[in-house]
Amino acid sequence: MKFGVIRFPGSCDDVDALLACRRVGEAVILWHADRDLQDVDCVVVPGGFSYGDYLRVGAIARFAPVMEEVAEFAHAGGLVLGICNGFQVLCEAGLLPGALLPNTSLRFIFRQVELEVVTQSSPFTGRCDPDQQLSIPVKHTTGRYYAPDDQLARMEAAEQVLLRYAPGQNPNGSLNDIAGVCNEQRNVFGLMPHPEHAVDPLTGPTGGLPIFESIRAHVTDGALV
Amino acid sequence: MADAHEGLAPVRARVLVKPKAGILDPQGQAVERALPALGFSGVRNVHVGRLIELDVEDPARLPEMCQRLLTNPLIEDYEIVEADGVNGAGSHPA
Amino acid sequence: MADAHEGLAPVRARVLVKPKAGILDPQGQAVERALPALGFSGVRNVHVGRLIELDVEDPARLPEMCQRLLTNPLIEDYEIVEADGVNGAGSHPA
Amino acid sequence: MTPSAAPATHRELGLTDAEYELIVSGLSREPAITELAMLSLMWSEHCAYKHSKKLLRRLPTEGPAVLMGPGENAGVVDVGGGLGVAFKVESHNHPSAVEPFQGAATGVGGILRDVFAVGARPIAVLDSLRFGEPAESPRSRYLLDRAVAGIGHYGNSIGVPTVGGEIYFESSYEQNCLVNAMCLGLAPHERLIRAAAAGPGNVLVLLGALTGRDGIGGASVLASAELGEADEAKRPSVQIGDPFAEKKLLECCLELLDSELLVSLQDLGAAGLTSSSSEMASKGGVGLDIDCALVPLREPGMEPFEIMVSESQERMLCVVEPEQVDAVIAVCERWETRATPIGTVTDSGRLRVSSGEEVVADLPVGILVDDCPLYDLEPAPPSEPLYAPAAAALGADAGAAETLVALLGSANLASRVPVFEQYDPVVQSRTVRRPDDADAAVLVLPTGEAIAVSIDGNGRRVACDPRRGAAEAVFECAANLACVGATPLGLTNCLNFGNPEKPHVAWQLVEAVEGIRQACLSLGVPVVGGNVSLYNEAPTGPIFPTPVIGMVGRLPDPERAGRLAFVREGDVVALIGELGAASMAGSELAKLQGAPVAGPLPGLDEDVARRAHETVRALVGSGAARSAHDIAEGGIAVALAECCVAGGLGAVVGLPVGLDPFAEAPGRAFIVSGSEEALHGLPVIGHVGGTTLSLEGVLSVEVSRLADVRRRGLERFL
Ligand SMILES: Nc1ncnc2c1ncn2[C@@H]1O[C@H](COP(=O)(O)OP(=O)(O)O)[C@@H](O)[C@H]1O
Ligand SMILES: [Mg+2]
Repeated sequence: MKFGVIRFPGSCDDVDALLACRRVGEAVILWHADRDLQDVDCVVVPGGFSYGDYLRVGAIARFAPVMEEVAEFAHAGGLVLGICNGFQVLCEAGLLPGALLPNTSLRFIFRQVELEVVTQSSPFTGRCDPDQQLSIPVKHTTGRYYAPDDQLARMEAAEQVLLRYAPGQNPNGSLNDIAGVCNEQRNVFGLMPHPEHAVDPLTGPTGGLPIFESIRAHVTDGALV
Repeated sequence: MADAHEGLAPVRARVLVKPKAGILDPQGQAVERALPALGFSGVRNVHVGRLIELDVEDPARLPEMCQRLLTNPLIEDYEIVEADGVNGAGSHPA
Repeated sequence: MADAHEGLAPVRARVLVKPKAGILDPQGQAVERALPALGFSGVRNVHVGRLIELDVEDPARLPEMCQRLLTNPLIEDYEIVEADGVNGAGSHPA
Repeated sequence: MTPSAAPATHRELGLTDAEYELIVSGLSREPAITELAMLSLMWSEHCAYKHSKKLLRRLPTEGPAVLMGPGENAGVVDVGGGLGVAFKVESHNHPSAVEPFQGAATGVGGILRDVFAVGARPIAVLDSLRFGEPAESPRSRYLLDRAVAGIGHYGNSIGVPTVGGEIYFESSYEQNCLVNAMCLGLAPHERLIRAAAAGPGNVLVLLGALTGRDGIGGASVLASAELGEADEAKRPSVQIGDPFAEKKLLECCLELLDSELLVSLQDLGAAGLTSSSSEMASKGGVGLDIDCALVPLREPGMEPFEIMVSESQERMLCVVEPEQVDAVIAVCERWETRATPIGTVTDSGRLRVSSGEEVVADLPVGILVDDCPLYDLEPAPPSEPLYAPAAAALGADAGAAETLVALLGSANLASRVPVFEQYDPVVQSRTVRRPDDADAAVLVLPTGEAIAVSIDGNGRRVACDPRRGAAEAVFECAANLACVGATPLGLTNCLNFGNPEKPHVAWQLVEAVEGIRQACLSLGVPVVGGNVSLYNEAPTGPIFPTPVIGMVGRLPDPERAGRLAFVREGDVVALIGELGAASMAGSELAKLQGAPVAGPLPGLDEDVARRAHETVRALVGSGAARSAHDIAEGGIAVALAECCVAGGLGAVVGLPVGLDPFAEAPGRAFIVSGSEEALHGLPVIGHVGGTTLSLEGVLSVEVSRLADVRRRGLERFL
């Protein structure tokens, strides 16, 4: 299968995402100013500080030419994974519900956190062992997930919350310990933790790998959602 | 529309952006906590938001700018203040 | 001094904080660059700062609060606006 | 040219009358305003190294791995596979004291530019920080909080991991905090580039940010001289870092180099266009004509001298062949980075600056770069102690357990997690050992091998005994590298001292440099670069003399990179190296007891120490040692406690007879753990296991308690 990792000016974890994707498939860089998605099966909107995160995180990146294509791609059912800043961009773009607010600590925080897989029924968690916590690092200043109560209730009911911080691990004050959510169609997924930084035993725990493997499995074996 | 205004003297405008009521505002809380320590008592309901100042040729487009770029309707309310006073507020339905 | 005001009806005040003139304002530049791409032409001199809203029993102490906590005098100027209009600005010597 | 400024302006610009006379006789005329501004900065301590240059010549700079040594923007060592690692440490002390967040942020931005100026992609940042006592000084807590936030802001935003650092608190830094930042970069040999301008007729292109009145600093007196009555808007302003702009500038410069479009490249740092252009011309033995009216400005109405000395951040200068200019501009547009031809290379050997038609400066490059007089230091050891002892925080009668707890909970030894949690250590996917995993950070290279890096310097020990204290810092860096299995390739250093015109500070400087020199020679580690920050002095006296050493090493197998934590019950604990000389002089315990800041420090048997390093390197490299940790501040007791806390395991140890558990002799001895077979034949002093750390007949404390005090020791101030 083929991943496409978007590169905005100010993307930082784009190469990391590329390397992680290449552990399970092909992967190419998609330049923010180009509209060509190069027939990828999954678009990754990576972490970093697109456009410096000025004004509001993700606020300016969402208007990049490539993002129009990503929106179409998503509406047509294509898989889109947003990591950290990518999650923020997808929320700003309206491809995912909710918004991300400053950490309650008001500080940037890097920490290895334990995540609970809420459900396997998504293209992004199909290969995650539900009884296995994932150890993945978070690194952000603006990761407090927020959605209005009624919307949150609908999301929980529809199992749109795919990942939660394990009890006592919530690093940023996210509502309901939410670490990652998908859209109603379940083909767009955003999370604050960085799975691409948890795929290589040489550099740390490998809790991120199952997420990339789930995507590959979904695309290649057409594993059921 | 903007074209119609090319050459017009631009208006200095301000957009005041604040967190929507009811959403936790740790920045405001931090300020509220810090003040007494410095000997400033009697301060309440502190909220921290954003100020955007700009010269705009066509002020009529400001609300649109606010809704599309300058604010996030889900989490923020805004108020537009032109050099000559308040001329519009926006509290988008969440 | 504040004590003298205990129990008085607090005043809703706003502090508008903006980058000092001449100081690099990357945020303002970013917004100014972004707007034309969204079809908003004719926007200039964009600056992004902070808005602080607070209920204060003794508005007379606001300038002091600004200088000691709410703003960074080295790189920011501020303006105090009370519910009833502008009542003070501060531009600290660098 | 505009006639010169008011008489004696040169003094306000920091030039002595004698220096000004030299300038006048060198030019056979009075300098014009713009010339005076340029010369006063180029002849400043910061640019000319007036009081340190002669001394620095004593440092050994040769080594088999050295690809670029001192003199370039960053030193470069060969790490095999056609790759070089560039690195340098630089101070941003004063700006950080004025505005800690932006000062520290722009310090990181500046050192990153030095590294990509030689064609290397920045792959890691480290920081070395010094503040006053956090328990006593709210200002020091504020400086710590903001400086750390600023470093994180820049490094995290630009996507370079912050993989290590060090922080010490001493009241001598109360008025002069130290913020030193180190950066490492990676480059294929063929991309390495020097700053020397070349090729008369070639074009000088300014890259990056607009030029504003940022950090015009000293030269601002000219602003007032020029403007007459004070004009607020024209005052120099605090430099604001824009990591987003630098990220684009960085990618842009690397792409320009990969496409072989540049003849030479140079960052703009202190003294802005003036120093960067004159350094490029001097190194290339050429001249430059610059039209400063072509420089894109952020503010209207800037004077030529302001443009020439502005320290606006995120700018680079490059030399381009005329036929390549369009290609260069095209690459820059792709990265949304401004590229403006502002001048040409000439064979005149002069730096000629015009503002449109008007010539505002016409100086021989030599007078800017070479002619500033170098001063001899007049060192004299201080007759009485320079530094007051710290207030006693621990009674002399305190028991060993109480003492260990106090040490681990002290701001200098407590866990750095509350600080490192604000830095991204993993971006770029190279980080094999993060802060707290091991004594040095380890980064895997594209070749499959790895490099290790450590930064170290203990001002108090140098204050006690400058020569031995500085040598210890070099040995301690090497010891940190040994703990992960790495062999040193080279080092960089930042000399943070007081006023060198004072004999006792001059003495500290001379002695410290001699200590570094001897340590480098005995370890065979060359100095490839560095920085000097002098006049860190308050009315109350100078800072502790603080040479900060950053050392880079190489290890063949990242899978085998060492860790410091005890990991397995039943493993034996061995003591490698000689601690016989260890003493209380300059120790953390001496500080807690309020003892005088006085030496002498224990002498160091270099051969014994070097052999200990080799033994540990071998044990780690072969996988025989499951953990390795050097014994430094707080002595063997604290070293053992750190191994226990890191692994959540206890240990039972019998100390060698006569060894004080808290005596210090850094850089020469280690705690390693491993299976009995693997460590067979080594001096075993105990074993790993249980939930308490017991030093037989000395102390016994629950590891959970040690972990708890260690965690809270710094956290409580943030
Ligand atoms: N303490 C030192 N040891 C070795 N080299 C040094 C030291 N201080 C400065 N240098 C070298 O002198 C040159 C000028 O230093 P500096 O002005 O900091 O460079 P830049 O202007 O590029 O930041 C650099 O090559 C630097 O490596
Ligand atoms: Mg340089």
